[in-house]
Amino acid sequence: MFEPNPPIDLSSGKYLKLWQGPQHPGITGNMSLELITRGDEVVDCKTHVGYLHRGFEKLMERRTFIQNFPVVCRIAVPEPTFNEYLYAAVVEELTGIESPPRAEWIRTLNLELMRLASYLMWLGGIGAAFGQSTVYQWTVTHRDYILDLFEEMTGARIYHMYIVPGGVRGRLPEGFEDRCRDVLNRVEKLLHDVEKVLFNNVVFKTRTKGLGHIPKEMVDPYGITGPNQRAAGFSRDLRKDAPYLVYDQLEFDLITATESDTYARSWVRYLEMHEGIRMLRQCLDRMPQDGPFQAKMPNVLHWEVPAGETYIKAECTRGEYGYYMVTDGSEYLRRVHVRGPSYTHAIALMEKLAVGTNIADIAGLMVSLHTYPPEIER
Amino acid sequence: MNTVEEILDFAIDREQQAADFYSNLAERVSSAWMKDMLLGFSKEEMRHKGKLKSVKLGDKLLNADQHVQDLKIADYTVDVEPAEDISLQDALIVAMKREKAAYRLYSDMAANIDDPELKSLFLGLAQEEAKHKLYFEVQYDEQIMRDN
Amino acid sequence: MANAIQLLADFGRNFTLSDIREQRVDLAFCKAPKEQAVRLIRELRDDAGYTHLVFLTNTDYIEQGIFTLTYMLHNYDARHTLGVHVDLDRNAAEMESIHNLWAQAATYQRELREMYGIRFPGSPRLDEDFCLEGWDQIPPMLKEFDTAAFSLERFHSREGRGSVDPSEHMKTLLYPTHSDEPSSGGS
Amino acid sequence: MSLKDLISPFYVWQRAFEKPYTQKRPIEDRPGAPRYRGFHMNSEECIGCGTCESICQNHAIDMVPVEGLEQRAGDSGLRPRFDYGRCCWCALCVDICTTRSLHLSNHYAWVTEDPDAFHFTAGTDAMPWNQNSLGYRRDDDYHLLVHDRVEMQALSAEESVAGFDEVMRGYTEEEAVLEADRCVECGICVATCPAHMAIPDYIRTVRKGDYEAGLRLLYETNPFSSTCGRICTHRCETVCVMGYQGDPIAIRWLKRAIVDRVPQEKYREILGDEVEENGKTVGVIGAGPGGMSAAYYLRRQGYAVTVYEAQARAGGMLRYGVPSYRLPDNQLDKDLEYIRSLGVEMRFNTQVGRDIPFTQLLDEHDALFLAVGLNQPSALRIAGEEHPRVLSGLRVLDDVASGKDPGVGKRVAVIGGGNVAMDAARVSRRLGAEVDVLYRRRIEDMPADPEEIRESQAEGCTLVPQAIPVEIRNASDSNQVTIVWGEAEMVADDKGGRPRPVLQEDRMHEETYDCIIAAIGQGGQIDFIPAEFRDRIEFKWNKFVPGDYQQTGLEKLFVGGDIANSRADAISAIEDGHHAARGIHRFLSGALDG
Repeated sequence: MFEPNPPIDLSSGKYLKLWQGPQHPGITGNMSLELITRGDEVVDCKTHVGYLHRGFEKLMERRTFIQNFPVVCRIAVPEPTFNEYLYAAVVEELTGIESPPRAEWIRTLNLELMRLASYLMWLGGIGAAFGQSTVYQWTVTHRDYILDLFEEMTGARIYHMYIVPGGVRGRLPEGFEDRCRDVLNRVEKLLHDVEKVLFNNVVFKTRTKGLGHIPKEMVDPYGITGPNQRAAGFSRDLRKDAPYLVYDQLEFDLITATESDTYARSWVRYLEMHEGIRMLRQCLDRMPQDGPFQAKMPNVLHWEVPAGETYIKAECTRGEYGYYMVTDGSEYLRRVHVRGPSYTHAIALMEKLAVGTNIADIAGLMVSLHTYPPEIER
Repeated sequence: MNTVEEILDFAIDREQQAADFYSNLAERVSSAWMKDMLLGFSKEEMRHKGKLKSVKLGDKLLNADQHVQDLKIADYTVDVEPAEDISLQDALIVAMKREKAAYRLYSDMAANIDDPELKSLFLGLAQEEAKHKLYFEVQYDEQIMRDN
Repeated sequence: MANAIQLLADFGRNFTLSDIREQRVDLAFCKAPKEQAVRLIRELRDDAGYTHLVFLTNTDYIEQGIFTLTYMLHNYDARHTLGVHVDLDRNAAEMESIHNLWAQAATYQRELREMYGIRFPGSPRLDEDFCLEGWDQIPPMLKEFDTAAFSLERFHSREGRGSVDPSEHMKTLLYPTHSDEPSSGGS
Repeated sequence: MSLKDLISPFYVWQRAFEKPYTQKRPIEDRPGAPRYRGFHMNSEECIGCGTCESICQNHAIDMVPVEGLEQRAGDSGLRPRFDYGRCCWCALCVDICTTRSLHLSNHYAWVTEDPDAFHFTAGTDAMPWNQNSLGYRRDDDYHLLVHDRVEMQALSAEESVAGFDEVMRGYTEEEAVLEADRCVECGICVATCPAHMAIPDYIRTVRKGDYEAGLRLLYETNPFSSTCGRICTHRCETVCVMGYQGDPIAIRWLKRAIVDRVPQEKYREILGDEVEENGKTVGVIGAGPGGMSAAYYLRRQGYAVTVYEAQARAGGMLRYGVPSYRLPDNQLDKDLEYIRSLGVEMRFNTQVGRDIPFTQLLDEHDALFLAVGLNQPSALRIAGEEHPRVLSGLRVLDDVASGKDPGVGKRVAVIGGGNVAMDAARVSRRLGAEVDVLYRRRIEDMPADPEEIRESQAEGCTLVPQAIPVEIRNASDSNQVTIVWGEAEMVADDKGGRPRPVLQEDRMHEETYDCIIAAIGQGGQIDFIPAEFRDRIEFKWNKFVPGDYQQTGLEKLFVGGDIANSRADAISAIEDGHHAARGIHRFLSGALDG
């Protein structure tokens, strides 16, 4: 499976080594690509990570179960909520605590809002990577509207620390639903504008179609998940295949494409944003107005989780996000492994796809894979 | 007793007698503890005496109108003999009753006199005694009837 | 998936599987001997539909002197996840590489080499730094690596820090003599 | 390429004149959302329990003494100091705060050139946001602590009045672990416990199921753990931080949970008490909790200990004043027998002053510890008191404890509102009587333990508050007795004491009973100390006033227990005994002079 690229003799003078990152507008987060180019063509690519390594998994081994709850959100900056949810879910499964239905609805609302915000930022990124920075201005502004919603719901814009083992940390603020609907309407309107300006843009189309093609047979051997996989024609989505929270009660369509290039991946995400808005509206319509939003908890100060192990996954914007946890009955976990889709998308896949592309397309290719370095390094 | 001076001297003398009463009893008891209590009572009476002496030099007595709480404990306790093996409870009863008797005495004297200055002096002395009684009643309430 | 257990029973004819445990209907675990593990995983991938390597990771059981690798495999059609455990001797941790089975496996193996010191002979770029650059300590994910001690030694702390225990504080101020002196020599 | 693809991008102009969403800081202010997790605020309700520090995942909080802050019962006098170099504003400290004093304001901008400014004590340091009314507060329906106590199985009122079986049945192992789990281990209670027991530590042993370690911790400060696990006045629970938002931890019951699971035969092995004789002798007067506690700790230090007890058995008020439905005999014996097993010499039926002179004891021993307790019932001292149907509460309890029938009859009036009165009433109920309890003050003023009051009512005793007895009369039936009582009005005490009842002579009542049980209070019997020592011993009313280490001015004499402290409960006596043992050891080893 692993086919190394042909050896390159740098001293031959035919090649140029070029570092892109770790600080680069075309890189999603802090990581770097070590590119070997011949003229404009990239002939080899190595991904380097570690710039954001904080050793989360290790840190979590020396914190109690409640103390880990503020830590996990930091593993994916633009999308902390998935970490919060998955951490809560593994702890709940291992302790047998069941989060109440109202909390499950609030969590779903949270995750889909997060997905929308994260996609907005990505949409800006893909626009900017192909010279459409206006789109970036628009989408980041609209992401800010969503962050406003998070701020009033959770008390923070980025690191919400809201989904806690046992439920959520508070009820929805008064009038939240109306303000949320208003933001959804604005985002929906924006998406139509973006469709005109970006997706129907001849430059964007020309540059993205055919770029970074992932053959269908490469998907499983490279561990490719999420929109990257769906754009290659796979009807796989954990919200459908292994429904969690209240996804089995929501109506939404699974978006796929067949071209499996940068344009197709972008288009899949674009349509998924519409599906997200559709789900969010259902959440708002059907949100339980009363009942508990937290399960009965033990004293969290010396919370001992029974010995066991489990793996729980969720469909985040980038694909399969999962938490594998091993406990030994003490107040500390023995091992947690955070499985983020970027791990393979940004390294094995990127290193493969970059070869043969043009330097100018590297940033766009990278963004089209939608990766976040902190979930690689953990 | 027709002058303020004479009446105060009488009252001072009574306090001295009370102090002597307790110190004499203290001499007779065998236990360190009751001896200490009774000498304490005696000291209390000497304090009263000192108060009256300073009234003689111009200090004010309690105002006759001022309310002094009457807990009425002394009214319903039985009389006890001040014997050598007296207990703290009985010593307090003796003390309450003595103060009550003094209060009666001055009240009666006040009732039988017309001179307004002397009348108010007697009433003032009665008030002082009522206050002394209250002190012992409160101690009885606290130390003896702790659970009641 | 009821047939996950059945499947493992079938595989059990050719492999020595132990600790088979069903965590959920869609998640099971089993343990395979080190020598058989890669062959088992290959067969699971090729013959049983477990085509997706979800992740490869390690758990340190320092008390027992072992590492336990976990190969998390997923079967998309059956919607079933299977965790294959492999115990390694902690003092001579070495495992056959699976970089030929999945492209991302090399990265996992490189990480495990860096974070736990486990060797995967033949795995590409195994000894290249992954997250850590210029690391001069023992592999940091080992249980014996104390992150707090490391950070205290490496970085300076803010001055003026220091906490007082409430009950000790109250004791010092309110009842300093009410404690037994440490008993000396039997009395 | 279609024409549409060329034209469509120009749609971008549509939004050219949209107002940007950017904030013009610092010209424009944008307050955080009402729930925003901004900078810390701490209100006066803080008691310095340090639970915020325990939960902080990043060691951003130190508990520090604050100048000018009074230390008092249930308040450590410490306050949380925040290091904003480490804080991540997760607000777990707010969620866990036991008094709900800690909040976050919605203030989020703070600019200064001094990095050390970001290290401050919330609530006491002057901060611009201290008056903010908005910011993150814990939702009422969200909890990280368990506020409800695990109730203990108890006999029903019907079952309990039917006999003398222990009413409280004890926690099961599972219940004990659940209750122990609620503890936040702050240790605020330790200062309030008269014996300063290692409460959080032994609660932890319950949680971990390590009862042997628990027993060792208990015996460090209290050799009456089985007893105190049942009838302790549990002052600790009054300051328990869990009481601010829910029920305090059932500390007393958790102590019992430990001793109930360790058989007495294993005590010696578990506690590892070895006695190495040191050749000195100490006399202990009174075999109650104070005396026996001193005996235990002295014996551990190698002193030859002789206990002089007027009664035929040890235990003092625990034996004769506490009925077996609260403290079964075998539980008291469990504690006492272990102490005696270390080789304490007991001289029963030996009343100092009557059977043996005080001065002889003073001469015979290197030191004396006196803890004779309050065993003399106060007399009513109202007319008619000598009536044969007027009994003393202590006598009734004593009779019942010794297996005698006190003969209370079918209709009983108990006078008093303390534990002795409650127990006399409850004992009478068990003997089949109808019981009225006359008390001079209000029910809330009763000095009895609240649960005693509650249980006596549940068992069918009628409480008659604000009733002052004034006279006892003969009834027409010579086996009965009539009491005259008057109603009381409460008047405030202008010196700050408890409100005092004043008889209303126009509202008198008369009632006839089979007997009247007087339980209005107890005094001490310390007449045996000769008058010659008066100058060297300090008294206040009916109590000793000991100096440091319970020592009196008569250097060899140490005093403790009800006769020497104002709390007059078992746990205080136990600590007095322990503390006197420390003092005697220091005195006899020369570290403490007179």
